[in-house]
Amino acid sequence: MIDLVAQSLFSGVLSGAYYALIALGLALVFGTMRVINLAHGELVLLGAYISYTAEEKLGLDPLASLPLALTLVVATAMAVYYLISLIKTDRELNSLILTFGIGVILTNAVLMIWSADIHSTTTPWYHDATILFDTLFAMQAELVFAALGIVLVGAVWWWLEKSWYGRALRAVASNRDAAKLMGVNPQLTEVLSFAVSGLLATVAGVAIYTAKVIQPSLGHHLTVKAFIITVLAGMGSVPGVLLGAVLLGVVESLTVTLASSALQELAGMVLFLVVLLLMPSGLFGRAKRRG
Amino acid sequence: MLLDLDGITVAFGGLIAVGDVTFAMAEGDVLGLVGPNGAGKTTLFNAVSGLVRPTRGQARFLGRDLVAMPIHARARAGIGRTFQVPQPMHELTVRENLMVASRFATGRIDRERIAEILDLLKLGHKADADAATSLALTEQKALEVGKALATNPKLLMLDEVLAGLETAGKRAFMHTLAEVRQRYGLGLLIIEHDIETITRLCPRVVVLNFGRLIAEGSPDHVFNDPEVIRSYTGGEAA
Amino acid sequence: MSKSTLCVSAVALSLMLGLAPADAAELKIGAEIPLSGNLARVGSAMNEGIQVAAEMFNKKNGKHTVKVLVVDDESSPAKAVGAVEKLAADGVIAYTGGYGSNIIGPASEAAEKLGKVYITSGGVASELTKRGLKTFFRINSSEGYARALMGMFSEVGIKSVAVVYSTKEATEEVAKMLQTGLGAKGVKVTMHAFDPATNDFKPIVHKIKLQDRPEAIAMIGYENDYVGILRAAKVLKPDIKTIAGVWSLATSKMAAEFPDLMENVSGTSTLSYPAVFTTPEAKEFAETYQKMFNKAPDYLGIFGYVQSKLLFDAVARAADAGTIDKGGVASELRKTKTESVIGKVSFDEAGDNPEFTHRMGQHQAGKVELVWPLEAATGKMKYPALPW
Amino acid sequence: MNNSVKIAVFLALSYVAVPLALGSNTYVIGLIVAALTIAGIAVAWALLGNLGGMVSFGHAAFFGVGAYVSALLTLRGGWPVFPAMLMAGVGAAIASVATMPALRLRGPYFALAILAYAEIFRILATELKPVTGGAAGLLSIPRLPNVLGLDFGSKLGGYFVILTIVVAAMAAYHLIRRSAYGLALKAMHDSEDATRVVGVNSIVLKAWMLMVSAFITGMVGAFNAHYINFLEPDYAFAGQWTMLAIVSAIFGGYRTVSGPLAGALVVYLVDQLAFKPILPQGHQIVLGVLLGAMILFNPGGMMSMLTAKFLRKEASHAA
Repeated sequence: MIDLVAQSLFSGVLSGAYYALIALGLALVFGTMRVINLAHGELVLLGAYISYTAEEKLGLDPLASLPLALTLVVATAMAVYYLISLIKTDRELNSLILTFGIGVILTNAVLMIWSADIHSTTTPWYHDATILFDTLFAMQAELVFAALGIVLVGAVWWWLEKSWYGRALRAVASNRDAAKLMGVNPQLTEVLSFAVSGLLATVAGVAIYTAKVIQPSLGHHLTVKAFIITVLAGMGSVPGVLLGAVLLGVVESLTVTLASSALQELAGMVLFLVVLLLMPSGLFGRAKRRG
Repeated sequence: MLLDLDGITVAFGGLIAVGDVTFAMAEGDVLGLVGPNGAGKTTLFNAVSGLVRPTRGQARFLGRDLVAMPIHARARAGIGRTFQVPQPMHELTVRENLMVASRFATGRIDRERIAEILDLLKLGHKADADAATSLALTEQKALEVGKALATNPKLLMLDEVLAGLETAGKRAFMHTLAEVRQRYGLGLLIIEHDIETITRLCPRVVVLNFGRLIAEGSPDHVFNDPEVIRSYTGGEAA
Repeated sequence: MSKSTLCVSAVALSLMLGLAPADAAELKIGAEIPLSGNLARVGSAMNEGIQVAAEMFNKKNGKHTVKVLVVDDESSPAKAVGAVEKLAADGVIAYTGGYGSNIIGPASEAAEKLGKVYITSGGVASELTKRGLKTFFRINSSEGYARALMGMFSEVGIKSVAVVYSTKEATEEVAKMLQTGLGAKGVKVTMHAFDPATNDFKPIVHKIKLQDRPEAIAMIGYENDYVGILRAAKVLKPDIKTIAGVWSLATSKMAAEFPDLMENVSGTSTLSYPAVFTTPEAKEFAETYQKMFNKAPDYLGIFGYVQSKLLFDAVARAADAGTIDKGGVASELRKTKTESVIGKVSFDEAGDNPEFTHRMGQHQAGKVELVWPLEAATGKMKYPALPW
Repeated sequence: MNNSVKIAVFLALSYVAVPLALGSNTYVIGLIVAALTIAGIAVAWALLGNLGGMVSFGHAAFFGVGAYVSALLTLRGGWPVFPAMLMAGVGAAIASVATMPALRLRGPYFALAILAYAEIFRILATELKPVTGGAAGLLSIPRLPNVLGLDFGSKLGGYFVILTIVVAAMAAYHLIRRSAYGLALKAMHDSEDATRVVGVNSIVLKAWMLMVSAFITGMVGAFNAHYINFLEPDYAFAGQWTMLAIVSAIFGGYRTVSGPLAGALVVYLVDQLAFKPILPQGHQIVLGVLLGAMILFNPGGMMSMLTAKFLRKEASHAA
């Protein structure tokens, strides 16, 4: 039993780091622009499919396909930002509907270009086992991307807290007009946060293509997971994303181990609602979401 | 007592916006609430109308405990208020604004009273115009008062309804307020900056500074109080 | 993109046919099938089999020809009903096609209301044949999948099995059949349901490894689930003797896409890969398929072909007897008793094919060998043998 | 044209002209029934969105609950179909009570919290096998009945039933909007506080709108169950129901009563008749484009655009 729970916790933490990778971009844009990008999961998926094509056609290792995937996904993210910037009134809700529409467009575009077949990397190294302390098992890919997830969360946190750009971003987030008076160009900072979110989506996409199996309908599912984590984290908290993601991962895997895998999604959703309804600022956040 | 505040304190995080304020009003009283910017006057209004919850203290209205009462219930109990920045209900006409207030605060739409209020506030000719787009500032302020009156209040809290009006307009509005008070026998709690206005309207005044009540009494008495004078000059310097 | 070009031409063709004046000697058959939506891939594959059946029938049968009108049901139950009705308006005699029990259910009820035969191989739920429909037929069923899997397990004498299954309808049904069927034979069965959204199977496989300690794992899911389970199993290496699954597993596609994962894994299969066709009919089918679609047929194409061929034959017999309008197609189909490319076919009162038993194929060195039943086998089952 | 004439023309067209002209073409009637099903959800969605000021991404939750309630009452409880459909509305409204804690949440949070509820309901429907039949779903759900010689189980009968549901929903939308409740709800859009201090209990009003919206959606779900005679969790709680309704309501204009209906008819029929043949796979991409374009360039939707044009024309005639 101890072995089971230990492995379950370990799997949950690894899943959590991978979830954090998916959620970080969404949380960043949400924190800085108050915009929930419902096409974020589709951007992740786009990154995954580009990585697939690069491996299939050019024989590139998934990690080596990052520059190519980055270029295309960030460009797409910029296009999404441009469309959001066209919204004139009630940006909070209208952007929700707009990005929902963009998600539908991207999902169907992926379906048309890559068809409904499932794909995953064919480089076997990623799926080889690593065994820690004789009892904890993981795929190499999971370890690689969990590490990458933690590093990126740290990098984004450092960027927001310490760098000048990050401060400008936070200034815009808390008060757009006041930030303008301080000589910060809100548009520029928002473009930047969207670009970084595109970058994070790409890495997450490559991670999914490598460690999991991709198919066109996955995008929406990823967005929902990312949003759940953002809520758990509380708005504006970058370390919260990692902790919220790990919490979700652990709750899911413990549900599988102690109850049934059939209830795993249910457990995640219930956790989400409980935190949403009972903890007005998330587990680690500052801002309230009641109104 | 109409309104009875005992040790009301509102804290936002570490900031004490209203600190331990105690005073009372009898039915039909007119009380001025003055103090420099940021003294906590509007926050006190919000605490009485329910938009913020006091951190400490007791508040009773006609003997009923206010603290646990939701916002809408306070309106139904007889507390009406205006907002410093007029908040006309968009997409609604002036008359519809008053209808909403009448319907939800009293349980039925009292069309006669609405017509009377519109008349009193000289909004009759704009009754069916769009409230958000077709009113001048004076009219918007009048509509604020009208909405509050339509709730059939026993206490009307006016948040700087006279600010921003030129002298003639101010005179006329003060006259209207006096008429309103007479007609409906209301208690009035008035936030106002202009000392002359306050002196003319209110037999009794309460002064707040940095959230604390620093003086209370007749306008003559209060505005000659050295602490009040200091707070005003200090306030202006800041 | 060739698939969508095909779909476009199929739809265009059906539109043209719908507009063309009816030819008296021609028997119109409707194909209601998913060409878009989440079942697009399997639907397109089945449709290829249907087209091949029409081509072969028209070449051979001098007296009658068939014309197949195709309407896409977009993988949606409501639109499948719409498609059945549209085809009826275009004057079809009967329907072939359908994929997914949830879509076939309402679509076949619509066909029943219209008094027209509906034959399929895309829905295996036993619920479908418990409705008492008079015009519903299918050539396969969940039992056939469960029987094949159980047959293979008992062939090698397995005593305990862990069943890992998706909470979808068809998967859950096959899993339950395994549970009762294997249980009846005294095999110890443990059940592990998973949500279709599951992507990390390590906790489940670990439970199996440490708690169940079975001799075999049976996977009842879909392609992405199989990949996830096999990867988790490769990492955790439970001490089992064989790992097997059902549909979409012992396929050429899986062999090509995931060669390192599939070795020694078994799944239900009609054909070996590369396919070895022995009977003359099967050979002709494979040749025609190759000519029309420039590729080797897969199991979906074969099912589509068999169901359509049986239907065409029955329609032709009913036309000869002049009973098409009097329910003749259904009664002719009920007389069917034949050896087909997928084995014996006959129909009981409910329209089910009680003879249906799937075969089992095993991935061996990039190929799929049929290993069960022995009379159909093209190779010997490797046992005990695992992908790791 | 004044409003009552417009309504009379609309009713005459939909109850008399359409059945007479298209009644024999079951395929087209089938498409229209499907479009009206979407329209029903879209009206309910718009009512909540416009009056309640709440955008929901989980209306499939109420659709699915309604469908299951009605199907189970008729299949297991032996209820007649029409009363069961009414109870389905009630059941969905009761289910909406479970979602009411979410009313305290701000816009986007509410929208996605409802989505979580839809997901939870779907999983519950899958897991509560003894009641719902689990993933296998329910087959052979009773069809709409024969009443006084009218066969509502036929295509055309189904058309009349769903049309009546949609018309009733639009009437409810219109009446609520015109009432004092509607005025108060409208007022809440801009300043909820200013509305509350005149005695409006905003949470209760929003809760009512959520219940009305859920009731309508549940009825539509029940209709669909008896029309298709089939249910399974993935189908009953499919995101498609929400997605198509949102696209329709936004496209048609969700601040107008007629917008969601017009939007559903245009979006669904154009999608099915024009785009599906051209793009068999992925034609929903067009829906995404329509949705995005409308939000960006004409947030008022098609009906407000048409009305504006019409008014301009009338004005130029007058001049």
